[in-house]
Amino acid sequence: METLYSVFIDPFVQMFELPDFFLQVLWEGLVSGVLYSLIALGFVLIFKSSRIFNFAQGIMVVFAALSLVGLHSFLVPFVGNEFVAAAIAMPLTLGIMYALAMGVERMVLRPLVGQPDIILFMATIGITMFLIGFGEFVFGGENKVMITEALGIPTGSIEFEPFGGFLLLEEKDVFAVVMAIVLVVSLLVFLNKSAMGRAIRALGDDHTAALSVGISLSTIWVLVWFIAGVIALATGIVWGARAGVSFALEVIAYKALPVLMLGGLESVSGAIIGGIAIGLLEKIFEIYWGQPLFGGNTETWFAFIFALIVLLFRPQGLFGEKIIERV
Amino acid sequence: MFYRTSGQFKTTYESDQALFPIKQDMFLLVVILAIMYAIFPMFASEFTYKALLVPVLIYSLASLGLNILTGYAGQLSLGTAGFMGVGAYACYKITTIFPEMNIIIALFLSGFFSAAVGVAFGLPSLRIKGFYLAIATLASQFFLVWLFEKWAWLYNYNASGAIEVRTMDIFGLVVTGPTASPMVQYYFVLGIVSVVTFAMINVTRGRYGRTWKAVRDMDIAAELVGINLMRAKLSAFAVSSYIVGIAGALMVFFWKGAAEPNLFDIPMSFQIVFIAIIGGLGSVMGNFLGAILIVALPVVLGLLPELLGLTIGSATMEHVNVMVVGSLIIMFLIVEPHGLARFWALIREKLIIWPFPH
Amino acid sequence: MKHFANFSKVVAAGALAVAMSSAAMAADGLNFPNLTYRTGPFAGTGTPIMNGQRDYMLMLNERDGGIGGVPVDYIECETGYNTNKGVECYEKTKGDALVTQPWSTGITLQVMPRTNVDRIPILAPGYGFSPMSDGNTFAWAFNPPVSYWDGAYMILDYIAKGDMSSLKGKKIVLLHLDHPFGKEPIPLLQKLSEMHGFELVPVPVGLKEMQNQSAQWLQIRRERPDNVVMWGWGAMNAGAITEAVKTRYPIENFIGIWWSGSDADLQNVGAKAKGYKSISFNVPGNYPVMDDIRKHVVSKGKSHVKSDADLDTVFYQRGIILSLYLAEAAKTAQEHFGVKNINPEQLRWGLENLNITEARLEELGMKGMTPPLQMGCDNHTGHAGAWMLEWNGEEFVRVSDMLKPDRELIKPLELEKAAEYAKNNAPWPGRGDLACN
Amino acid sequence: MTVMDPTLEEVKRRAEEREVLLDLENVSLSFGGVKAITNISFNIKKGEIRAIIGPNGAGKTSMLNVINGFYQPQEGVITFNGEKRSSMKPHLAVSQGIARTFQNVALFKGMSTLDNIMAGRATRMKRNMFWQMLYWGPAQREEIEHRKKVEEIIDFLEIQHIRRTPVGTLPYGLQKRVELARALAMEPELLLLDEPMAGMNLEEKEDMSRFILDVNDQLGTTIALIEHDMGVVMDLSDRVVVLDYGRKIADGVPEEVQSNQEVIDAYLGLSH
Repeated sequence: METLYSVFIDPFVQMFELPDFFLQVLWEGLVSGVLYSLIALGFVLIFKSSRIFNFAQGIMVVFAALSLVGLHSFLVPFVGNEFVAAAIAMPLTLGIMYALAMGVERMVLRPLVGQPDIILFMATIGITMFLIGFGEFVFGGENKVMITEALGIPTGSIEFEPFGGFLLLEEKDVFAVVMAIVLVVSLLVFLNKSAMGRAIRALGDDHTAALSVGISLSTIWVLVWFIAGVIALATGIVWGARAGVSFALEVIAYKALPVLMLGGLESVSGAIIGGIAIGLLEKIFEIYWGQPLFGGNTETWFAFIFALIVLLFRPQGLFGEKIIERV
Repeated sequence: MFYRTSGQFKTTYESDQALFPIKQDMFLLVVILAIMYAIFPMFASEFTYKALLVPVLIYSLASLGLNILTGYAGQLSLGTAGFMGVGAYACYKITTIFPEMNIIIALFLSGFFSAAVGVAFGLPSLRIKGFYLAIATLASQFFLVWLFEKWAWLYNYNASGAIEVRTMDIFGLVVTGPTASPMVQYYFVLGIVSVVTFAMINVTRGRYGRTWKAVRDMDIAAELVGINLMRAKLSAFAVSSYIVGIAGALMVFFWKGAAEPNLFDIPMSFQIVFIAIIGGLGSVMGNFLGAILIVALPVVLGLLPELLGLTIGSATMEHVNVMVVGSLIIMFLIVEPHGLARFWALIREKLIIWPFPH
Repeated sequence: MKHFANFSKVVAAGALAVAMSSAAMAADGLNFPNLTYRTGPFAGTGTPIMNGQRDYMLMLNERDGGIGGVPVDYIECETGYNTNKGVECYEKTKGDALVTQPWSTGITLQVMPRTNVDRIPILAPGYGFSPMSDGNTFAWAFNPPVSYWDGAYMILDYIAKGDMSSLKGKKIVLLHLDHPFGKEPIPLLQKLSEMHGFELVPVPVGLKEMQNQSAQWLQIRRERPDNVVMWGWGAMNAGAITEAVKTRYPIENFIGIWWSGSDADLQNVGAKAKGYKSISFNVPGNYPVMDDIRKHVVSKGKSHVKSDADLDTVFYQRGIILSLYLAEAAKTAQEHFGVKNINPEQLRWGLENLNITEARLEELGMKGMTPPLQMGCDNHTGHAGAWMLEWNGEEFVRVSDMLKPDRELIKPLELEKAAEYAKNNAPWPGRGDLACN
Repeated sequence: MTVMDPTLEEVKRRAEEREVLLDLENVSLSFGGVKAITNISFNIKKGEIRAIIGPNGAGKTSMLNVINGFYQPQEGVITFNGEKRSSMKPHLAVSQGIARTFQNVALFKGMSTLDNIMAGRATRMKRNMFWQMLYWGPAQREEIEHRKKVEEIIDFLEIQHIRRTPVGTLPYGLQKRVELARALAMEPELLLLDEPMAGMNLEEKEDMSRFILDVNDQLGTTIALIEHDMGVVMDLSDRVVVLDYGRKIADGVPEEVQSNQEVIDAYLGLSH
């Protein structure tokens, strides 16, 4: 009886009694959800264009952030100004991400073209390991501070007092959400309006159709991996601003996986909505059920189990179309 | 020349279906077994046992388990380490609840627990396919590690939250715990790995093997030739998890001596996937080749600078090691996506016709 | 042919390994391996300590020609805080090692049973597990100068301002890493909470959640505890402090164990974390010994530190203290046994009979840097005491007199858990044939 | 094909005499509102060769999928061997004696010819995991017993030389033959062939026709086949059912169907 109460009634009572707290929970969930969406978006873009399940997306986030911070700290003594250094480090980091995209295309994708999915997937884990080793080799393994201020990201906080309590929004979280929206919108515009974007989208459906547009496959791959790199950098900046930059960040990449299950591997809108849904739900579950009933830390698996259950009822994911099997 | 098959005629189906229809294969196996059982123990030091031989054997076994599922039945799983954990914790609980039980029996019993958990997490495979299934297996990975941490009964409410292996013996011979001789542990592990490998070679070339491969190659067609997909997939999950569970129990009881929950976390799962793929999916022998490469190579790489008299910081060495292993994986995938086992098959074919190409 | 290349590689590898381990590295000094982690998620907190440890040993070599005239052979083996790698490192380095320094509670737990058989002392200063203090059970293990249970007691003692009964009715959150290390203080804290009537709320932080603790801090916000005590490590510390600032938790009520007090963790938030406290068995400062290190190691470019400011940090200087214990134990053993090249068993004796007096500290140029320490047969920890440090926005400063653990209270619990460990790992050798003198 | 062509009446009478093996009554199948099969009834009698023909998209393959339980019809009654069946699973259909081949070869590409055919006997092998692990005693005996049956089929279809070849590397014609072998290994009462001669040259077609007749003749297997080559259909089959747009438009012996105006309009007339 008591268990039933604490499972079915108490959580809702709490939500009602402390509405400001509930709002805070929602906000925290939304912010993590937005970041999951961004990582998932990187996965989706690459999967759509090259059928590769890019496991390295998470490590690209760390690598991009590390490069930015590492370059910045290297440049500061030379230029003598934090902001100037950041202004130089930023394009340089983008350059590194472009070089990475080129390298991946040349050394991994091209030789492996036409191989089974699982081989390509494994290759991206190889890339992951290489980037971990390389990143730590060049930049060192210790936790670094994101150059939040030098990049001009606001660091204050906005406070509300709804329902007599308080709700605190950190400006950098607000920045994260806004930046994510801008990124997603510009990406959608790019995919829908530019010739190159249409080629990428077409590639998802039909390789030959895409080639007939007159753009070579390798150009598209480099571009897509570069876009994924840019998304990784953006994710790295906002996540790094929250918790510092180190290889411990890589674990957030795992969170994008259930998002992909839920939203589908090829759906941009699925990645966004799935990410936000998982961010919100896992936070709510952890606070109102996980901590009181399961001893906490349910966020490590909740998203996976949730996605699994959804998939059992809708094997095609939330946004996929029902597949009719033929023989 | 050495591998000439002419003159070896088969007159019965028994001999045609024998394990090694070609005599030279049999001979090679005898040589390998002799090295494993007799030559290595003559030279190996404690470090060689603990850092190379025993780990390679245990990882090979785990990879064999995964290969049943992924290589034979075509279901990609990224949650192997979690099932190894189930085996290890089950063995730990069995040996504490029944302290008198022979460790071999406990070991083989604990496999049933991991098999049961494997089947439970294998159920989604009936509806979910491909990468979606791979991600779904990660659910078991994360959930199980969380459970090992939270469910204090599993680790007997130890303050440390870890499981520790006490000293156990078989007819007076100490096989686990700190006082067990590494050589005894090596022989024990080798014995179990040999038995399981032998059994799996048989299973994979028999009825179950064909059923699994049929499901892997084309599941719809398999269903239409009368194969019950549910039974085929779940039996693959069960057999696979059983072996993986035994590997996990061996790892904790005969190698590490203690384990904390995050031992069974994702990195180990990936390591085992690597072994299976580099070794060759759908091959029994490949697991051993893969384990030699993935488990032993980093250890040897770590030793290199000292041997060459270089002074490289251990951290730098570790970074370089990770980079090298990552690059090697990519390289191997490019050179031979079907794994080391395929290399061997190609060489064997060449040898059979050598020195006359026709 | 590629296959043969591979095969020969494997054979070569095996041969190498065999050769490697049988022809044990010829010892040209005191072989002190250290299982370090300069990589991975915990590297941030590991690196400065390992730098300190290393530099002190290098300084001894440069300045004094080693310990008692024998140079120190200081070896690092990288574990990445990974238990697997740690055990591998132990096996790799134990050949003619005098000691093993596993540097993680997980590795310690796995290695400990073996050290009994291999007869190598295990030195886990400031970590390991608290019952290790009972030298009659854990003859080969040492965790000076204070154990986690000591630490938990001293933190509560500081919160209660010396009067534990004042904790009645309070609510204290233990924010801990969900890992053997983080769970260590729970038995003692539970006992204290029953005794003194405060409510203990453990809030675990999973290894994967270290950098994203918003759920944990939401829980803390809901619980409204009087104090938050943190058992954190690696990236978890910075994450927690950031979140504490963010959720407006009164930072002065937030206290960390000694591993949750790295300058690097606090610099991230800077002035906003002013008031955060961390207990510590060393106080950072400008001691004479630091000058020697600057002169003999840093200025010669032999140190791994990136800037001179790193030398002033709590963790770097703590590394020095940790190496001090080992060096002094070696010296004690050399003097007692009258041999220069001691063996592991003799070093064990040296650790058990280690006595670093106030006078000795002054002689070493470390007066006030760390409490004097004396160990014994039934006291492998020393229980020396610690101070409370506070972050003033730029650096850690001492804000308390020396705190001492209540041994009367803690010791029975240690003995109980030690006996339990021995029982679970039966047959446990205990002190065995090692005399106590 | 027979030496002397029997008269139409004779053929009809012979067909009448036969027992009904499979009976479909008012079967309808749709996918999310799109009708694939509408209200079709026909039967297959024991020992006959029954052809299902019709233009592309007429619902022929869907028909076979319904017969072997791969699709569940929304309406209608199916009776097999006198038993009405409710819900059906493909693997159950096999154990009841229905086997089939596929329009696009559906072999297990990574396995050898022998293993592919042995897989066809999967449902008949019973030895449990324990014996399988030993591969000795009962398991070995079982394996050899089935191997003998499979070798008979291999001899029958003349594919001895590719026994050990992975089927993925075989030419198309041989793959089709291996697929037939696999279906025969199931020792079916009713064999469904989905375009067994698609993409074959004349010689291969003749071979395949001979095999089909031999199977029907020597093994007494009832056969239902879909085929586009009208010459083959008319030569081989005892009775023909014609589908168009998911509906049945004709049913009878080849001569009848050939002269049916609706069929000529829908199918032959449109010269597909």
